[in-house]
Amino acid sequence: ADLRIALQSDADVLDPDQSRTFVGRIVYTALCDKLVDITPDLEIIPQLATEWSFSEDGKQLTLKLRDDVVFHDGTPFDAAAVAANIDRSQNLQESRRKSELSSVTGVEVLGSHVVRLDLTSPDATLMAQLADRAGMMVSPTAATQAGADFGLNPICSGPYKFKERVAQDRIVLEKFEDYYNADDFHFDTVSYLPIPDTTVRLANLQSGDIDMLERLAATDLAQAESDAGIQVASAVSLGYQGITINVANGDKADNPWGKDKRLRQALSLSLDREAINQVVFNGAFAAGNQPFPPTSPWYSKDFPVPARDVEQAKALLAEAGFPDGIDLEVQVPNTTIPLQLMQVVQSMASEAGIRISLVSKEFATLLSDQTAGDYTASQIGWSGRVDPDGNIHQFMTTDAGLNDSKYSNAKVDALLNTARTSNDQQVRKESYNAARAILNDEAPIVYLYHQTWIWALDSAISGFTPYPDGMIRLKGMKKEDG
Amino acid sequence: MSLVNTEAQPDLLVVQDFSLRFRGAPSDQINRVSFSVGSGKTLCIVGESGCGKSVTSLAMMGLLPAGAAQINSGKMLFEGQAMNLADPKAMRKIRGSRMTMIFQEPMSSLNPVFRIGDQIVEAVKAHSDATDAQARDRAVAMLQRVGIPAPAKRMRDYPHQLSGGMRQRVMIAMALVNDPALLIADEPTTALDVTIQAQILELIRDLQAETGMGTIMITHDLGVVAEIADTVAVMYAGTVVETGPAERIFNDPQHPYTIGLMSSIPQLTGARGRLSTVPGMVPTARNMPAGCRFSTRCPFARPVCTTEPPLVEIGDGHQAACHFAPLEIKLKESA
Amino acid sequence: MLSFILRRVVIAIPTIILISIFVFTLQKLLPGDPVLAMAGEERDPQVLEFLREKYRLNDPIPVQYFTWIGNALRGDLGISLRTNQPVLELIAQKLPVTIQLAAMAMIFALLIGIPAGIFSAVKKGTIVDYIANVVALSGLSIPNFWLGIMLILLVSVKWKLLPASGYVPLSEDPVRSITVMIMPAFVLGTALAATLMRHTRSAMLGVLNSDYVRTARAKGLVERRVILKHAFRNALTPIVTLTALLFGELIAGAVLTEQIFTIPGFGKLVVDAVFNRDYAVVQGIVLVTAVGFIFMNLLADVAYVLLNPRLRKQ
Amino acid sequence: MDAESAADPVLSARPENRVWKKFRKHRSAMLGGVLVTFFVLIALVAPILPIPDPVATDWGAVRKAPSAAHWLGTDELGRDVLSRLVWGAQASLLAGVVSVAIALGFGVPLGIIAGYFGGWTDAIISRCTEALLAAPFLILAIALAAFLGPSLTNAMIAIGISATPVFIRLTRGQVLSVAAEDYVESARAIGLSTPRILRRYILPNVLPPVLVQATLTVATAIIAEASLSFLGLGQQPPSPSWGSMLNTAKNFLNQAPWMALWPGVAIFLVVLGFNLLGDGLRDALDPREH
Amino acid sequence: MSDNILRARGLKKHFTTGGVVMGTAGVIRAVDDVSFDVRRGETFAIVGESGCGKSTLARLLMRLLSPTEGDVIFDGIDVRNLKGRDLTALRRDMQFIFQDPFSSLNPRMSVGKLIGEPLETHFPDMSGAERRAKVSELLDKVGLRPEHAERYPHEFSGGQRQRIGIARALASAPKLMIGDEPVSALDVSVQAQVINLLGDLRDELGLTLVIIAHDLAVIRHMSDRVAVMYLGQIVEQGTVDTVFQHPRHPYTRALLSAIPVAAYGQRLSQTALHGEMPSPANPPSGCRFHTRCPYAQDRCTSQAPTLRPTGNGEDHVAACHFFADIAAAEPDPGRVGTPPRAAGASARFALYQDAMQERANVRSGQDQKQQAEPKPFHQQESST
Ligand SMILES: Nc1ncnc2c1ncn2[C@@H]1O[C@H](COP(=O)(O)OP(=O)(O)OP(=O)(O)O)[C@@H](O)[C@H]1O
Ligand SMILES: Nc1ncnc2c1ncn2[C@@H]1O[C@H](COP(=O)(O)OP(=O)(O)OP(=O)(O)O)[C@@H](O)[C@H]1O
Ligand SMILES: [Mg+2]
Ligand SMILES: [Mg+2]
Repeated sequence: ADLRIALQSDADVLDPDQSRTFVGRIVYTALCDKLVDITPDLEIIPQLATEWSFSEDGKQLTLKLRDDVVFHDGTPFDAAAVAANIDRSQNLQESRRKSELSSVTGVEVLGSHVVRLDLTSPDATLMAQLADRAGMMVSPTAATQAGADFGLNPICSGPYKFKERVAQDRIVLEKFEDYYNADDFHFDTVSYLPIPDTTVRLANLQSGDIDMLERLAATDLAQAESDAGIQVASAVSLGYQGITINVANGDKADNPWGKDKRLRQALSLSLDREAINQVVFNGAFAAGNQPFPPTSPWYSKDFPVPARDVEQAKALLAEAGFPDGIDLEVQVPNTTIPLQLMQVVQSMASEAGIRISLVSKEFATLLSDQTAGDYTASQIGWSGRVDPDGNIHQFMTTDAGLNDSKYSNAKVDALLNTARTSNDQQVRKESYNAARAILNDEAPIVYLYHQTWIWALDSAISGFTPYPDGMIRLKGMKKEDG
Repeated sequence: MSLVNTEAQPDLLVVQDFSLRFRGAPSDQINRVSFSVGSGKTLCIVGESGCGKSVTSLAMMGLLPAGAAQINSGKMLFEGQAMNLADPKAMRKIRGSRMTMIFQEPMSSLNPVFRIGDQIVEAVKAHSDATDAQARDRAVAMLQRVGIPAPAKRMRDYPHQLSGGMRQRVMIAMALVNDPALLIADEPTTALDVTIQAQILELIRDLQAETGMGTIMITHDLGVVAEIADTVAVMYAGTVVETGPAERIFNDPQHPYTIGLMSSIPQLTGARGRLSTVPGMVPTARNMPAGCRFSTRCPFARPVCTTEPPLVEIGDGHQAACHFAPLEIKLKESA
Repeated sequence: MLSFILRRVVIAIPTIILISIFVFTLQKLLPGDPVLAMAGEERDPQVLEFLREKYRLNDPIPVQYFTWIGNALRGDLGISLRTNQPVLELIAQKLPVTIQLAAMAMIFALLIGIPAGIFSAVKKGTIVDYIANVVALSGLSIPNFWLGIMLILLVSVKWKLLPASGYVPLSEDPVRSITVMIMPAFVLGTALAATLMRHTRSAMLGVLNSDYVRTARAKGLVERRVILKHAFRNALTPIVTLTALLFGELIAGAVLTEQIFTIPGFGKLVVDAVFNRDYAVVQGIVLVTAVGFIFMNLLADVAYVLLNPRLRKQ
Repeated sequence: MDAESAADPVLSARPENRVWKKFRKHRSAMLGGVLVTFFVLIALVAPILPIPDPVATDWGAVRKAPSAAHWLGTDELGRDVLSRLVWGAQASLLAGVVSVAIALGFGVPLGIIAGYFGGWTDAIISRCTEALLAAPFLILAIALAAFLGPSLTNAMIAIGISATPVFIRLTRGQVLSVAAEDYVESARAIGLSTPRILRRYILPNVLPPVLVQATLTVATAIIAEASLSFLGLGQQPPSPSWGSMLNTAKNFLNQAPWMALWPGVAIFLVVLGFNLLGDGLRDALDPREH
Repeated sequence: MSDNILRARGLKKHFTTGGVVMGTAGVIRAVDDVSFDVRRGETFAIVGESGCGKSTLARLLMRLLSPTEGDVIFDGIDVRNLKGRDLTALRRDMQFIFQDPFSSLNPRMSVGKLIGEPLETHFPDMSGAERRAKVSELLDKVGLRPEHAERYPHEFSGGQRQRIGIARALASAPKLMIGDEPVSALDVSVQAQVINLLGDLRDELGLTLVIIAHDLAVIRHMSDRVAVMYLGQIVEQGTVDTVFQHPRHPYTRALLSAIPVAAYGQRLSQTALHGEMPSPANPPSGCRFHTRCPYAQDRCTSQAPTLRPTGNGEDHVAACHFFADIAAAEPDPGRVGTPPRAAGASARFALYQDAMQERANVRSGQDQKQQAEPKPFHQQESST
């Protein structure tokens, strides 16, 4: 049987070392196995590695590997393959996994199926990285042969192998019969079909043209639920959405919004995040004020989602010297949801005297303006990572890659670095809480909400488990004939 | 000169009291027009531009744009039978077979995208069960007949490959291929120069003599009329003001308009004095004078001219619609 | 005829070069860095810089252009920055789709537009004419995405008559391929049908008054033959010219329709490529569409000559 | 010769009057005129109409069906659809009219120059026209939006520029036939200067079909603004335009069909209005029509 | 008098065609080596079959077309290289009347504008009021009323429109007027009006006229000298009387014999000329007329005849190798006059003339020229 899954957009290049998109990762869950995987509760569990352990100093990670695994091209999976993969991720010039594996200094093949990674320093995020693209194993034979063109014909060791791809139309995978756990996978082929329009995506499911879709629009939830032929599953995502404010990125930061945290606090206070969730997302998403959703263990309970306080916001404005209100220009991606969201924000903020004007830009422009510091405030989000570090470190530490706000605070840097290198959960948690105390006050990013992944499936499909990472794991999924 | 004895035959086409009005016009464009033509004979209709010559002929063919005009009175007898202009089916049967027409503009009257052969063959097949080959043979024969050299080869030509004279000959071939009893030629030579014109007129004359076909020739060139007419009808503003045998019309015109027309022709011999003119222009339907339609331009107009003058017989079938015909006598009387 | 075509082709070359320069420059002027746009959430400055070098994005624009055109002349249109697929392969994948969609839309438009145009010209001023015009104008004014989604909701979801989207190559399953394309082709065709209808109407109105149509009637031909053979054949020239122009537009212009019916054609490809600043892809498509555009116009000129004996060689 | 004047058919009405008269008699053109005038009026008087603020949100009344309080319902942010429709008329009509004005402003002069002078001038203009036709509209739109900001004005400029080639072609073709007219040669024979001939002889005579095409393009431009909004380059939120309203409504076709219905109907009516107007104008200007 | 106002020398105009679409560029020799002189104050006529190059020749004279070869000298100025101001000046002195009164007036301009325009161009110092007065005067001159300035061309009949065209041409006070078939599109009665008008104007203003026509009666009526064209070349030239009485070129003979006479009993006995005019894209070798010439001999197919004097008056020239032989064999075609009308009819025609005269006199208060006796159109001064 064929499983047809509608994706919101087309995947980019199908090379785990080069790829960048969320939908690409969805395809990889079927195509490429990783060293480790996660549970819905974000615990790390075995996949290609059966066991692993850190050395005392946390600078060595030893992994035991499955010995019954072959790549789709027949190349056996072993310790050498792991070494080759790590090497590729670090040294292929096009690789985008370099920073994820930056702590790894060397790979030691200890046995045919035992391997050791040597680290510069303890790295708390490493296991989570290995549970994602950095941990995906590609066939070293194929990789050497194809080089940077590997993505045209990806060869991994997952339960499905690459069959064909027509850009913007479909990516088709077929069952890999030599998969070690082939019996748990019940579809002969899986097709991923990019259908960008949410209404059309749902219509396709309703008309039976597809079996499943990801990212159902929150506003379509009620309708999908009322349709007997459709079941819905959801999970709060790992990411967040917010407004990034330019505090030190070039000349444009040189304005009250960049200089005075009280204005940013006022903006945050002027918003009713729950109402935003209700109006824009029918209440299906989660209001938020931190990089992690309130449901996350990493969420700092000391700073709950603030209630709206227009008076307080006004007071802050007055204190900052703007008793008559102040203007703010926010750039927004030119798509429906961000525009709608920002119009609500606009409307709410105006009651506190913050007059927001929206400039919608098409994403490429928005992104380059944001990196270049050519903005005052920007509505943007982050898709989220399994490890908390992924949601905060690169945004808030000095000179970090994604720190477009150019926020810089030595204390925050120290705290986040500590959290990164400690394997002690308690230490990490406290560091994050301490950093939160500062960031909440300074508010370079005003967090707004956390998306909920919503999947809609044909009701004949069983065995689907929603994960907060938004992936579709095909293991155990079945479709009853009917 | 006619090979067919037409003496005993009734008139081929008789038009009586024919009136027609365009939609929305305040007066009849064609007002009580009567004329007739016999087999083998040629009737010339002359008159100034815009006086209604083409409208009349198109009406006879049932080719006026649908809904554009309404026929207010009159009857038409063709080969002894009354024609019903309101019956498109019956008209279509006659049209192109018994009664055919050639138009003024040889350049635009042939369909530019079809071979002339096919256009003639189509005319044959529209009115008979002839096979393709038969129709083709007839077309070739007809082209030969109208004086087109190498007709079988010419059949494959497109209209633009022919000169104006040749095109007009093709039109004539198309009109004659079904042996019509009556040919209506609406200014067939106006667009051609004199040498070609002479050829065409000779052709029509010959064909007529040969087949006994009746012809209505519409023109405002009196030279052409003198050349070809048996009888002449002079039209002015939708009325027939004078009609009769050609000889009488030329040598003894009665109506002031006919006289004016004749006087305004430059001559090839004699003194070259100032030309006499008919001043003014044909009235349009909107400002049609009551009574005699020529009265606004007539040098003899009197109060009585506000009543419609009847077409009175002067003799030999010569009729004129003027209160003062014959002028030289009547005017003296009234003076 | 052959030399005519040859000359037209020769004239087309500078046009195509001009177009490619124009589009190339315009693209380069767009804000947004292709490498950054593609990087999305993962912006490793080192990798970005490497990619810029690799795709020669740091070269001066004229150098980039000459590199590109040099490769293009050797049949290498470069690769997509986003998916690494060769542009030529992408085009080969999309072209049949686009042509099928455009052709089907055109067939719809012709089947509806021309008869409607003839009919309303013949019945000018009657209620039939009036209704035909209003319907045509509605076709012209309804936005494609609106009509498209409405059709999906009704025909696919409610009545389950036709598949909502997807594309199957004609070679794979002709029946399904055509079924799937019916709705998008219809949506795309409506506005075209309206345009064609109105042009057919006015061309026919002009021709119906002509002398040769009168001649055809004078021959005693039945009205249907007069209109369909004599009048329509002559009205055809402007319609053919227009059809070619529209077909050229269709090849690149079906963006929204493709988006809604998820048809993997040129329109969607070029839109995504533009948004991702996938220059090679945009440039490749523009090149192909320009060629197609010029080819259609060439066809129109040939048809024009064939339809119009006056232009044929003696 | 004065005798002639006696029988002169005195046609008192001046041609302009006659065009207007024919136009007024043209039933569908009048209907078109009424439609367009209606929407123009609405756009003009929007500020004084007793309707809610088009950007006032109401979290309690999100996506409410038409009711006594909101005649045409509310949108996804609880704003009154009727009010947004009325306020959006201005943006949409402007998009239609201004972009066509731009297209006319560039297309007609260039077309005239190409058609009248021919040769190299023509070759250059024609090749550039082709280049413009082959360039994806989107690139143009984004470039303009990026350089000038994604505002309504720039959407109008983008639409205008992209519609220009059609006008160049149309005008050029028309000029080719008008320039061959005897009266143009007569103007040369009289000794008029070329600019004067272009202005007084060519322009007025190429204009009628161009004007008719323009009214058709007004319609296309309104829809193009909708499409540009669909791509996020039209009227900026929260200000309404019919296009952006439709664009948003597209996501709620299931839950709130009225959100899409009304702007759709409005666009249809305006487009219809302009087309009928165009038809009437063409008929009124065409001497063969009566 | 022998003051030549206009001289054409070796004029040629070759059009290339077909190049655009079909690639078969052909050369149409529309005018091929034409020379003649026009004397100040005379009426010079050019006749010929349709398509023989008459209009092209006229446009060359006006410099509406540039000649492929040859010169036009107007009043001593070589017209060929005139530009800008000088060209404007030329166009002030030389004016054109178009064949088609329906298409040669801009339908969107009022008559007043149309006539005022040449005034604006050529007399820029004229005030608005002066100009309006001048327009009224011109309208009056061509027999229209000043109120007509408000109206638009389509409100006029063909004859009236032709008068507007004439008024327009007169506006710049030209010395020479070229009429390209100014009366061919008109029917007889209107044609007579326009012919009279042109004659009057010539007398009154001392204009020189060059008239192109294919109606020989019209030409005979209006002009002093005539040139007969065939396929781009002049084949015969001379005074009207000589050419009409003693035609020497076989083509002229054929033309004259093909004119139908508007008098009963004057039927032509036979077709004057057979065949079609050859295409100017592919003219016959030798004498261009040989393909249709009843007298053609071998020599005609190879050797092109040149214009040479016939001996009938100093100006009469013809381009035929054998005109002397032909003239000897065939007598000059005498023109039979109109047969006498019946007495009543003659009286009627006389009455008509008188009545017309009277009618004109009634209005003479406002229009002097109408009361003049039917002046002989043919001017004495022009005959040599
Ligand atoms: N379809 C029509 N609707 C209204 N009036 C018309 C129509 N057709 C012709 N007329 C008018 O009828 C009158 C007679 O026209 P007709 O064509 O018969 O003139 P004609 O005598 O043939 O002139 P010509 O010598 O120029 O051919 C004209 O005034 C013309 O304007
Ligand atoms: N612009 C042009 N391009 C090509 N050929 C032309 C052009 N103008 C005229 N001709 C050709 O030159 C020849 C002479 O044309 P011209 O108009 O001078 O003839 P004419 O004697 O005035 O004819 P008519 O009596 O029909 O007006 C014709 O064969 C014509 O087709
Ligand atoms: Mg007529
Ligand atoms: Mg001519």
